[in-house]
Amino acid sequence: MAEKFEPRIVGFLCNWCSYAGADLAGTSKLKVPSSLIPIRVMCSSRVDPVLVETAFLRGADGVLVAGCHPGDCHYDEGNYYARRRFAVLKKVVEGLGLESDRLRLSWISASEGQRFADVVNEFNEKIKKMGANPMRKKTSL
Amino acid sequence: MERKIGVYICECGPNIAEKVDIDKVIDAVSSIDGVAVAEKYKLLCSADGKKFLEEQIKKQGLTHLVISACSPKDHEKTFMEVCENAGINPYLFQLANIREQCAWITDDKDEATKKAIRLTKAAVRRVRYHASLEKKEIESNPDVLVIGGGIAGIEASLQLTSPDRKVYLVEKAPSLGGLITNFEKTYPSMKPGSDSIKQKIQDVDKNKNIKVFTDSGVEEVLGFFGNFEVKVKNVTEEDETVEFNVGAVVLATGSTLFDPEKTPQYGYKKFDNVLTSLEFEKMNISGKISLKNGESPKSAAIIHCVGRDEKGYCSEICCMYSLKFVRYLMDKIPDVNVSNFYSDLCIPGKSHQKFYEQTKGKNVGFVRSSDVEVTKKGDKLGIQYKDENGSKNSISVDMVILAPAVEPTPDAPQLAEITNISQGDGGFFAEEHEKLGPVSTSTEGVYITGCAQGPKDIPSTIIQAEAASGKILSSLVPGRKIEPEVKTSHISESLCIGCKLCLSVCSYGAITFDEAKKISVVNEVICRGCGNCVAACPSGAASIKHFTFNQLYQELVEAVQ
Amino acid sequence: MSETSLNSKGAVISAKPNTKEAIIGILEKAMDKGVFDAVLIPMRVPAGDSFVYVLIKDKSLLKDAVPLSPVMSVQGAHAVSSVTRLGKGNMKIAAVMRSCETRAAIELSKLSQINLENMILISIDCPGVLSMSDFIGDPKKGMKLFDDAAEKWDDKPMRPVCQICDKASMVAGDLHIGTLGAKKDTFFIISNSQKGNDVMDELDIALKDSIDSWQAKVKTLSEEKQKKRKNALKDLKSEIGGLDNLLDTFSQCINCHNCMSVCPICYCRLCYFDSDKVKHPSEDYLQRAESKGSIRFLPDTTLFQMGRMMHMSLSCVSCGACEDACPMSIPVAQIFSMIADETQGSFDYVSGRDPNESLPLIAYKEEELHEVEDSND
Amino acid sequence: MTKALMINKNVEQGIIEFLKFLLESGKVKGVFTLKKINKDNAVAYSLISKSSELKDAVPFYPLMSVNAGKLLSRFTLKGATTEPVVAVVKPCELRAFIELVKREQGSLENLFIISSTCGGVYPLEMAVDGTVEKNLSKYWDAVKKGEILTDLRPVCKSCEEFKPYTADIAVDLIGKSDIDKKCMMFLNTKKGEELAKDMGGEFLDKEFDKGKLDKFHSKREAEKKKLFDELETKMNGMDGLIDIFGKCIGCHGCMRVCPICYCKLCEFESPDSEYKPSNYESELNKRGGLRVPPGTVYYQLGRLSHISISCVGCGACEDVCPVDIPVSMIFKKVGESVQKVFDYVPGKNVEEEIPLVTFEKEELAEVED
Amino acid sequence: MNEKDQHTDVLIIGAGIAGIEASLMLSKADRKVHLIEKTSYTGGTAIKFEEVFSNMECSTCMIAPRQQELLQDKNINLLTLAEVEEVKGSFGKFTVKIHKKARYVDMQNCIGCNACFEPCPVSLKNEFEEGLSERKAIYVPCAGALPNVPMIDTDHCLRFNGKDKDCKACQEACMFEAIDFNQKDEQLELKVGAIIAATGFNIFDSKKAPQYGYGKVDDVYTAIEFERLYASNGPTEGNIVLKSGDAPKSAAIIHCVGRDEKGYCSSVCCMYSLKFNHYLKSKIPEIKISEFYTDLCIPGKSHQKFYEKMKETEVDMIRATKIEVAKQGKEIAVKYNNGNGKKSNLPVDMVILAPAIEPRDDASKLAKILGISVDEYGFFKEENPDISSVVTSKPGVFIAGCSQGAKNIQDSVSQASASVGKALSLSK
Repeated sequence: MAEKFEPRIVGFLCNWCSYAGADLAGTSKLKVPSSLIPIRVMCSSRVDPVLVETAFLRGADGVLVAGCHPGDCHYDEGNYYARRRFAVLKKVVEGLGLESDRLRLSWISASEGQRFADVVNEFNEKIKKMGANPMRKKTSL
Repeated sequence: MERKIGVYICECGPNIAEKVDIDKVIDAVSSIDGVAVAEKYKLLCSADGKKFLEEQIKKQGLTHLVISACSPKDHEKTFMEVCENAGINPYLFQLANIREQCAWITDDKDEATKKAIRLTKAAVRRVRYHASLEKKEIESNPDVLVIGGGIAGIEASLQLTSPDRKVYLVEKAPSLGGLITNFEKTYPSMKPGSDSIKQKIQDVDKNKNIKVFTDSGVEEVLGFFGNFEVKVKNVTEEDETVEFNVGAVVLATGSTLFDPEKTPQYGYKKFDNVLTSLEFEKMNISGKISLKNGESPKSAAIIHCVGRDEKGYCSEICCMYSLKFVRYLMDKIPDVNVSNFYSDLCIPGKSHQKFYEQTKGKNVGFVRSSDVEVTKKGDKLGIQYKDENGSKNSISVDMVILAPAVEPTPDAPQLAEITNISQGDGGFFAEEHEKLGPVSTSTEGVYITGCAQGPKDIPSTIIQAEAASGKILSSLVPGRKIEPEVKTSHISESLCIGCKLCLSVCSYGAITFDEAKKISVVNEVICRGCGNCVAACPSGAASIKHFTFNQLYQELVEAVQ
Repeated sequence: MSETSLNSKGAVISAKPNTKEAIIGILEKAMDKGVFDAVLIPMRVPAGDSFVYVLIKDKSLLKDAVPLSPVMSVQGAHAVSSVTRLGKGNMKIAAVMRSCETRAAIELSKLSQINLENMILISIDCPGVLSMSDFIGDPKKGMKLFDDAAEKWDDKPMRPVCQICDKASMVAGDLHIGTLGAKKDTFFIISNSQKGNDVMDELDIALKDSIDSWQAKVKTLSEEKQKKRKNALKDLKSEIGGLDNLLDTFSQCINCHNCMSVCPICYCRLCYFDSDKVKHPSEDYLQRAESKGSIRFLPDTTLFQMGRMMHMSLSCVSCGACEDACPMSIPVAQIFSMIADETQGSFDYVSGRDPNESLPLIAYKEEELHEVEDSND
Repeated sequence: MTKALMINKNVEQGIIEFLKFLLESGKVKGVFTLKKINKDNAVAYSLISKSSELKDAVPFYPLMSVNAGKLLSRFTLKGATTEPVVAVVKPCELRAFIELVKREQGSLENLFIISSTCGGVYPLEMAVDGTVEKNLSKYWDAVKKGEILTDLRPVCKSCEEFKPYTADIAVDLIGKSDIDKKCMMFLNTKKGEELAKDMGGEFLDKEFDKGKLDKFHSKREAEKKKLFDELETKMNGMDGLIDIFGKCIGCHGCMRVCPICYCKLCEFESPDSEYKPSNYESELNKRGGLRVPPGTVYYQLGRLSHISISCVGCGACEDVCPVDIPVSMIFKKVGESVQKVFDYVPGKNVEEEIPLVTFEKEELAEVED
Repeated sequence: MNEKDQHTDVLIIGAGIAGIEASLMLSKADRKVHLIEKTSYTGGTAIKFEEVFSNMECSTCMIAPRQQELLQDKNINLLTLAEVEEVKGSFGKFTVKIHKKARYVDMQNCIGCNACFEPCPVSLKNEFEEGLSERKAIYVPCAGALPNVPMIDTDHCLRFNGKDKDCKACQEACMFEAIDFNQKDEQLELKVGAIIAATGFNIFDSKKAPQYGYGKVDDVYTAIEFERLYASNGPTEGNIVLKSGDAPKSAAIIHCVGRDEKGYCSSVCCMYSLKFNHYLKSKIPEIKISEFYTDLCIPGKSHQKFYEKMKETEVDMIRATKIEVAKQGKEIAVKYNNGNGKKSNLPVDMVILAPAIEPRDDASKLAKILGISVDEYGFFKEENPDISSVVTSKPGVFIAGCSQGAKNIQDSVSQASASVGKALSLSK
């Protein structure tokens, strides 16, 4: 395809840590790829795996779920549940021979502006290498 | 009703204006169905900006508001107030963060503009599915149940009571006071311990707003913050149960001592004249420190950290009260020899080291030792131990005082269950947050104080009692209603099939099970709106206000466009 | 669970005149003695062309019961749920089911859809079942086909998912009837719980005989199956794995959701994917068509399948009901079974193995699954 | 005299030509029609917005994977289509949609309907192994001759309502020997005429060939009598029903694919229809044994009472029944008898009131986010 | 005391973790709060930490939401760069004079874009970062500081210190007319009913204990310096590096620095030293760490568990006396006597000191103003710990946090809540 591939990445960010981390990346004027569209949720445990599947099947080139580091959850233990759900999701996607690398779970704290930038950059590069999500073109999903 | 969405993009001075082609954004969104107006403004969070928005909402008769500006962390509240002032529900508003997460993270204006458009579109899509949310207000009962009539419970009760607030103080013993009644003196002040508590007990008795139940235990605590129903049972006259309502509960049930019989090496209950710290306090306060044979001891050994290995934590107070015991002994038997067997001297806090320095003396030994063992040596007691260099030594003494670890009271598990809180390290009641919530618990309205929360000395115990009272005085004001979280979960009665998955993942016990209907029910007063239950529910019966499936779906659809 | 000492011993029972009648005999005896008040067991329908679960209180009806029906018309766990979902009731009920049905029942009990308190779950060594379509055509022939195959323990005529089932003799309930490795005209009864022991006591059947021969046979058999399963699933993955294969596989799906409605684990009142959440305004569909040129309508078939995997694969017992009910003969059961291995594997969880094993998604360990964190580095 | 548009092309090509024109001229933004969706010729309804995608369209394919009436309802459930869309559907699908529109489960606004006289379709299972594809020519020959093909679905073979009553544009297929060369579109409505305007081809005044259709009708009538009689013998009284429905596995697939069953939650899956332990106990005291889950026949009869008045006899239910119960024939039979009482032909006319409204329109409102 | 004329507002001195807690609680009780803070930012010392023991929770994630809440709370009047000058009156009717230094940046107009930093010609060591990085004369202490509004350091600003009276580089860069050179220091008078002093602590100046080589030997850091080294929003974005720029292969953590001089145990050093061990291992897994201590003071139910977890990381716990730190070639030599008096010498790349916690240098001055007394160490003195550690000899003046004595965050928060409890219950 001729035109330059610009990944579309959906980022589910928890309000207390990761979204704050993303903001800090901004206030610190760090370079973060614009490919990521942040969606704020109160807790990573709100991220219904079906929502992630929906994004994935709708052609999101990557989906990032980010929450507080284990032990730091504002709601005590939400991120542990989120991690288990994500693990199942990964297995389902892998099991069907689909590109599970397009799904990523990261822990990003409110003080980790730099880490947020690094994670998104890295993920963005990875996705660029992988190319567009073939789902985007499929008409019989 | 027809939807009229207003979209306003903040230039934020050069911050957004220089990085984002705002006019392009306006073009992109103004065509969207439902968008009545799309405009830019130099600085929406400024006084003028807010006035401008208010006028716009009124003038244009807007039903929904979308603002593309800075992070919600900065000004979501600000603009929600604008909505309220302009007469639309503050939740019919969405803030798109095109500064921190757009303008400020790239130099490529084209790129930034594209992203700003997507973010704004997403916000517009989302806001169409927003619902008005109303603040709820719930009557609350200002009265307080205090469980445990020791220093913490008494302190809390005295501080909480007022003409418009009743306190119910429940103590399982026949009288108030707790452990401290056995202490002749308390460190570091070495002021009389029992006297100070006597005074406080009188204050309690005098106070007609404090209802005291002795010989009594709490049977049941149902309900939630502001509205607990309590059952108290008097253990002497059976079946005598009293029921009353309170708004908050303070657990001040104190602690007990590790049983040295579990560590036979110290000879407790095997040999005479081996006492626990509490036994020694009692002997001391009785006026005379004496051996079984009535004579007063010429030498004594105090063994620290009894049961520390078994329990796996340092009980914080043993070193200090051991030093206090040295003082007791010196006072009553001037020529006595005292040796302390310890591993690490734990005397934190500003005045404690001084206390230690002043206690040291020629007749007072401090032996850093391990593998301490107590044996019978003729009519004396032998202490064998390894010193710092690991070489075996032994001395003999008349009396041995053990400093056993502080541990939770046997009824802690039961109390935890009754009050719906959990037990943490060492079996002590678990605080809500190790740092920021030392006296609150995962159940709002239930507070923990003193040694029930963890080993601590009297001043720290009092502080926690005051802290718990503070929490209650500030959050449970007589005559004031409680305003619970608005963005809570909700479970559809007709969709719920009663699998209880939501129940199991809720950290706050906000979800209960209706056995009759066989469905889960969210108590919106307790719910904190994390949304965990929503993701746990396979049938989509659970949803969370303001973060509904549809609202998030709309955002993500835009994100993948 | 099956590895407990509880079932290291069992009882050898005489299978005269034949196993079926011997089993029924025991059930009758138990009802006489009031060990249980009712039995839930498959039975041939009046027309004789199918089998259904019947809850029997009048023991005279037991004679027509068929402990091992040739088809799985209704998944037994569905039946148990229907009886106990709203409460344990006052009857002690014995349910005679296949292992996969028993395990489904245990999963449902964890999901509060079944109350096991008054239930006694009795499982039987399972030779598999015929596919509905094979049977319905000519029930008589089907019956014969099944009996012969079951006799010889020959799985060729059975459903594909039965052919690769390695848990056909897994003991998860209270009692298990073992026919494998038994001497002629005998079978084993193995107890797997206190409940089971009590039942045996009340029936004066001592659990004193060795079951080594059964265990040995089960071991070899399930090892065979595991091999077979491994290869079969490998082939399956190469067939349906990858986006294009997957879409082809599901291209025939007509969204009837039969697979979901017959699935014992899909206990929801209304499926997420039948709910309002998946009903979008026309513009949403038009936009999608716009961006791709065209979309199949209804779309989101794959989302339904993957979503269901997300929701139930951790509890999937590979019973095959879904595949049986699929009008388009999509190998759903095999696909879900394959995914279930993956998802359950990541928590060393075996669905229905143990009533006290907590469901993976309502528990967690602080130190685990680090491989899924930042799984891109 | 109705207007008609004639294109000199094979009838399916002609329609596709027309659909292309509609998309390219911007008269519609979407085309809703059957389409081959993969190399194995799997056929499914698709929403098409790029004319190039029309190459795989098969508007009159003799298969009903899903009743399009249900699909159009899903498409317009949340409100009329925002953009003009044209749909090519079978008569019974159209009638089903009309019934749903009457129940506010869809909207005709902005929607153009093309339909045809229908020769019936093959059973679904024939699609599984590609048999349909192999039997296409056989099908079209029969249609051209106006004959009833034996291996069609029973409901189709006995269907008398094969005319596209309210379609904006109707195509006549039955007994037309020239459909390989000619595509004749009758512009039944103003909407239809609007649509066809500016389309190349010749416009003439024409009528349906009534004679041929009547002949075909009588053939179907005869076939129906035969099938109904067969059924009669099978289902005599309650025992007959129990026999027939005995093997029902309770998957409710029939309900799920039924275009008329539009309830968010079927009454027979709602809490009210659940047995409490006490129900079981009392039942068991009445009779010694009870089938579990219970209420199989009750469900079937209940569904009959709910939908028979509107059953369009599309046969979708029978296609999905895993245990081959002749559901659709039974529903058709009962349905027609009920409909006769009110002399009501479901879906024949959108203005016509539903004789009896047995269901709640707005239930489970709280389910929506 | 129920006289009508009593003031219900409360003055809180110090916007550290204790001050914030107290303010939020009082606001919740519908009290108006004047929170005065000496520095330009809230959060006190705790926001300098990356993680806090024993759960290793991210400190910012923990505190930032509360700082936000604070800023958006209508009941709380936050006065930064402000100090108490005079307190008159008694419980229920205090009159307080506040000196509020000019920030020269308008809190309302500034939107925190930081555009003004870059053009500023002056650059100097950033105190917040313990001098490990540079700042301008107009600055915020670190990214993410709240309120996110810079201040002008008039000592170094060319315009103010006279080096370049016409410099207005920052003003020109600001698009919001937020920078106002004409701002003046203000004298405010507040009428409050009660006062809570939560002014926090200093750490003992390690130079006063020269044997540890601080200030003489490179790569000897104080605890706070090290916290910033590890902080992901700090000068090195959390990379622990030596002056040379490479990562240390070995490190020594020395406890009880200044304990003898101060004469008390600061109660938190053992725990945070163990935390440092975790910091180091998490960034440099193969690093060799030795902790030098005399008595391990880890009281409380959760701390020993943490200690044991740390021991698994093979930290070398050395009970030592007479510790000396000196340069030794490329490395640093730590000389010490071990338990049985044997002399040893351990070469390491990096030394981290755990200095004692001491009162703020202005504590006694403030105490005088407040009319309360300080103890022999200079901490605010409670009237009687057996009665209450937050009540002072002066009715209506309460104390909380480390200004009353060394303590960890949990105890500081408890004391803050306690002081609120006292204030509310005594004035109800």
